[in-house]
This record gives sequence, structure tokens and C-alpha cells, in this order.
Amino acid sequence: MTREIVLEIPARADYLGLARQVVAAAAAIQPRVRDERIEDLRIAVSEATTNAIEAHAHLGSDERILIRCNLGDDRIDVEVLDRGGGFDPGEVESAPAAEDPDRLEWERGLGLPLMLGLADETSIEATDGGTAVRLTVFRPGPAH
Amino acid sequence: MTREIVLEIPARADYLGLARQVVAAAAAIQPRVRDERIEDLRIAVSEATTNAIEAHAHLGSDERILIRCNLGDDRIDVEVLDRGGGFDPGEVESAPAAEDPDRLEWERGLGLPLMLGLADETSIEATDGGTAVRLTVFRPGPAH
Amino acid sequence: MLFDVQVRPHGEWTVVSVVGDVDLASTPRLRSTIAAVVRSRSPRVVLDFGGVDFLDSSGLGVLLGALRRVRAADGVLRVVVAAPHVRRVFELTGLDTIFELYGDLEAALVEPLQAAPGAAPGATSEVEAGA
Amino acid sequence: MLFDVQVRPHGEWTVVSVVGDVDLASTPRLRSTIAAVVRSRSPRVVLDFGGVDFLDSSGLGVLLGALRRVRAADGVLRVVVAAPHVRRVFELTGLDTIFELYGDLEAALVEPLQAAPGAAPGATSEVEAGA
Ligand SMILES: Nc1ncnc2c1ncn2[C@@H]1O[C@H](COP(=O)(O)OP(=O)(O)O)[C@@H](O)[C@H]1O
Ligand SMILES: Nc1ncnc2c1ncn2[C@@H]1O[C@H](COP(=O)(O)OP(=O)(O)O)[C@@H](O)[C@H]1O
Repeated sequence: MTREIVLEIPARADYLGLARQVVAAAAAIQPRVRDERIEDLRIAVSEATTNAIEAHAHLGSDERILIRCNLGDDRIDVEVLDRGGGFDPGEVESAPAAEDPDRLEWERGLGLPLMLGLADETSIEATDGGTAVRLTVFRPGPAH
Repeated sequence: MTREIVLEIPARADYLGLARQVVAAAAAIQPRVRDERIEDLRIAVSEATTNAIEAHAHLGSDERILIRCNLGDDRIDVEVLDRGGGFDPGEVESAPAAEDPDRLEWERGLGLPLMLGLADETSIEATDGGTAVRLTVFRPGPAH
Repeated sequence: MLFDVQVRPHGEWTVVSVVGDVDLASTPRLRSTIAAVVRSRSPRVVLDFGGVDFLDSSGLGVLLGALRRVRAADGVLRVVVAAPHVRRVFELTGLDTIFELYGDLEAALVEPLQAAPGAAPGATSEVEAGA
Repeated sequence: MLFDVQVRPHGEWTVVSVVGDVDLASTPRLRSTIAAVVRSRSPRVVLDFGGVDFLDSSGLGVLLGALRRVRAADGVLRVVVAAPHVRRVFELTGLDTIFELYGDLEAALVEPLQAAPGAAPGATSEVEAGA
């Protein structure tokens, strides 16, 4: 029996809180996932959803954002799918290092580093038709 | 811009809490909806989802349940869609009255009366291919 | 989802305390706990739903079954309900007239037992002795 | 979703208290509140995120902008962070080395001002006077 939860929300910032609640509630259905890891996933998914919302706003698109949560035996995968214009993750300029005096000029560009830091695995597939970000958190068990 | 939220969950009782959380969180995005009405909607949707889960279990179906929340300006509509065997709402036997000594023999049949009592409007469309229950709560405003 | 049920004796009563959401996911455990209590202990039971934030029709069904078992054992069942939306579910189904509902555990435990139907006032202690 | 921001003076400090979730939905309000504080009041600001349960990269962006404004006004910005997962967001982005983070409001208000970079120990009061 599949244990997938799918959520579709309007591409608007006021739905971010809902997306976070769903991810946290979905992850809590699985025992064995520690609260801190649910917290990590919640933040990472919120970042991915924020980017999706901004990508739609950029195109003036009315379409909704899709969030799929897959509760596996040893992992939780969350996919955030948008129909924005896509981007090249390799081309994203990163902010100056924290010690750099210019650091304060950069208010953006922290979302992707956060996702990478919070999730156990992050994969990004972007095309002109949209972007799929997959965030994975492993459940602790004999193998971890 | 559409303000529809769609949730798809496995047809299993452990996902009921998630469905309730989504409905409550969705309704809270709209201001002007009083907490008691959100509570009413939360219970009504949980009842409809319970019936949907049981209908799938009855058929041994693996398919998921769809819950659509529509946040209108003056109303919130929640539709619960299943692919169970359907039923005839007019044919459902109702429990004996509370004063009837046989009342205690009836442990079931309270879901539909609850939905009808809690939602401002309830509509049920059932076919052999499944059932759609639509529950509406009006938002207070000049017209209400 | 949060759900827990605890059983403890309190004088002549057995208190069954429930915390969390009572729905299709949790009613199997609630049903079997209550059945075990009625089988093995005093049929004077207080179901404390003071910590319950959600109760649906499947929970009401369990309560009806519990009342049937308790009555069959000549016992008493009292139900503690705190949240207004939990009480509302009893009211909308007319079950507030069937169950003895209390606002808190204290009230449920101190209220004297009612006379049996038809018994004269003052017969209470006799009924108690006969239970 | 819960979000609220309140501004109040406290001695030489202005305390900006935030409650709720800081994300793309709430940062516009947070940004303009902070900008108004820096423009019109003392550039000694404590941002109290003790009541914040969620902070994302857009919130960090607002904080970076706030620090820039406060520094341009020769002021001081302190940030109170309580929840471990909120602190974690600072650490993962390296921003815990840029911001003066405190565990509670009390600590942020009592800590003496630091000497300006390069100033000799003991120069603190001079720096304060010049601010
Ligand atoms: N889903 C997406 N669709 C299109 N572009 C994206 C998406 N996600 C990220 N990007 C691009 O990558 C950049 C960096 O993203 P991020 O690190 O989250 O920081 P920020 O969103 O604050 O700019 C964004 O500015 C955007 O140009
Ligand atoms: N979505 C549905 N699909 C099929 N049958 C349904 C559905 N909803 C309700 N029913 C039928 O109506 C009956 C009464 O439902 P309800 O009042 O909720 O009580 P209960 O579920 O406790 O029996 C159910 O037993 C079932 O036979």
C-alpha cells in the first residue's frame, strides 16, 4: 500500500505555513523520526516551496505548487514541484563568506544552502517547464 | 487566483489526523472564520473521510482519498472524494431515538447525522464508482 | 497523532483517562481497554475525556458499547467532557441525554449514585449496596 | 498563521519582539518595522525572536539588511534566539558568526557594549559616548 501524501497549494506565501504543517504531520505519522529531523525537513521544504512560489510569481503564473511526501520504511522523501521557469543550480551565485565585509550586501541566496544543510539528500531537476526539488531525510534504524 | 487546496491521502485511519489538520489550517488562512466553525468543519470532514476510508477498505481498494478545500470569499467548501462502492443516502437506516431502550444496540450510523448537524450545507453524490461529499461552512459577513 | 489511554482505580471507581484524538485510528484500543475494565473490575467506570481534543462518531459508538456492557453488569458509567466541541458532538446526536456527562473528573467522582429508576428517594444507598 | 511584531523602548535600547512564523508571508512586515525603528529611534536594537518557532532564509535576509542599516547608523543590533531549530538556521548559514546571538532578552539587554574593532580594552565607554 502506497504511503504517499500529495498536497496542492496556490503559489502564494500565505500557504507556506500550511505546507509546513502537512510535512510535519506527515513525518509524525512515521514513528522513529526524531523531532529535530522533522524540524529540519519542515524548514527545507518551506525553502523549496518559497522558491517555487517565487518562480511562479516571476512568470505571473496562477498554477499551483505540488508537494508530495513519501513515507518510506527507512526514509521520508518530499518532492516540491513547480511550473516556473527553472534555473541552473550550478550557475547560482553564492553569497560572500561570513567574514567578507561585503556579506551584508547579500540578503538572498541562503535557501539552497539551507536545504543542502538540512536534508540528508537534496536533488534538483530543473527544466524550462519547471523545477522538481527532492528532499530526503533518513529514519534512524539499524543501518544508520 | 484560485484558492483551492487539494490533499490526497492513503485510505487509512492513521491519516485522518493529517486531514483534520489540513482543513483546520486551510480554514485559518481565511480570517473571519470563527474557531468554533473551524472545529465544526474539522469534525464533519473527519467523518466524511472516515466513511471514505471504510468504503475503500470494503472494496479492498488501495486508492487514495482526495480532499479539496475551496476558500471562497463568503464560504469554505470541502469536498471528500472516494472511489468506494457508493451508497444510497436515502436508504441508510437511522439509529433509534435516544429514549428508545434499543438505542444502545446501535453503535454506528452517527457520522451522517453529525455532518448534517455541523456543516451549514452537506451534499452527497454517490455512484457505483465512488462518493463525493461536499461540506460547506459560511463565513460570517454582512449577508449572514 | 497523539493518543493515550490509562486505567487506574479510584475508591470504588475505575478511571479510564484518555488523552489525544479519538477517531477510527484510536477507537480499537479504546474499545478493548474499556471491555477489559468492565470484565475484570468494578463496573463503576469514569471515562475521563478531559484531555480529548477530538471525538468523532466512532468514539461515540465505543461509548454506546461501553454503556451497554456496564449496564449489563449492573454498573455505572460516567463520562467527563471538557472541550465545548467535544460536548457538541454528544448534543448534536442526542447522546447527551443518554450519558451522564460531567465537566471535570472531580465532579464525576463526588456525585452520589442515582437511585435506580422508579426507586424512592433515599433508596440510593440500598442500590449501591446491591450493585 | 500566527505572526506579530511589537516595538517598545527599553532604556537606551529599542526592543522589537516577534512572535510566530517568520517566512515569505511575514517578512515584508518585519522588514518595514525594523526599517522604521532604525530611521526614527536609537540604533541600539534588540530583535527578540524568543517567540519565533520558524525562521527561514527570507527572515535571515531581513536580519542581514537590518544589520547593515544599524551599522550604517553606528548602532548595535542584538538578536535573541531561543528555539534550537531557529539557532540551527544561523549556524548552517554561518551567520551565527556575524550576528550577536543571545539565549534570552535579559542577557541581550545586560551585556555591556563591545569595544569597537581595534579599540584598546577599556575604550568601551568612549565608543559608547561617540555612538
Ligand atoms: N524552483 C525554482 N525555480 C526557479 N529558480 C529557482 C528555484 N529555486 C531556486 N531558484 C533560483 O536560485 C536562486 C537562489 O535560491 P535560494 O538559494 O533559495 O535563494 P533566494 O531564493 O533567496 O534567492 C533564486 O534566486 C532563483 O533564481
Ligand atoms: N463514502 C461512502 N461510501 C460508501 N458508503 C457510505 C459512505 N458514507 C456513508 N456510507 C454508508 O452510510 C452508512 C452510514 O454512515 P455513517 O452515518 O457515517 O455511520 P457509520 O459510518 O458509523 O456506519 C455507512 O455505514 C455506509 O454504509
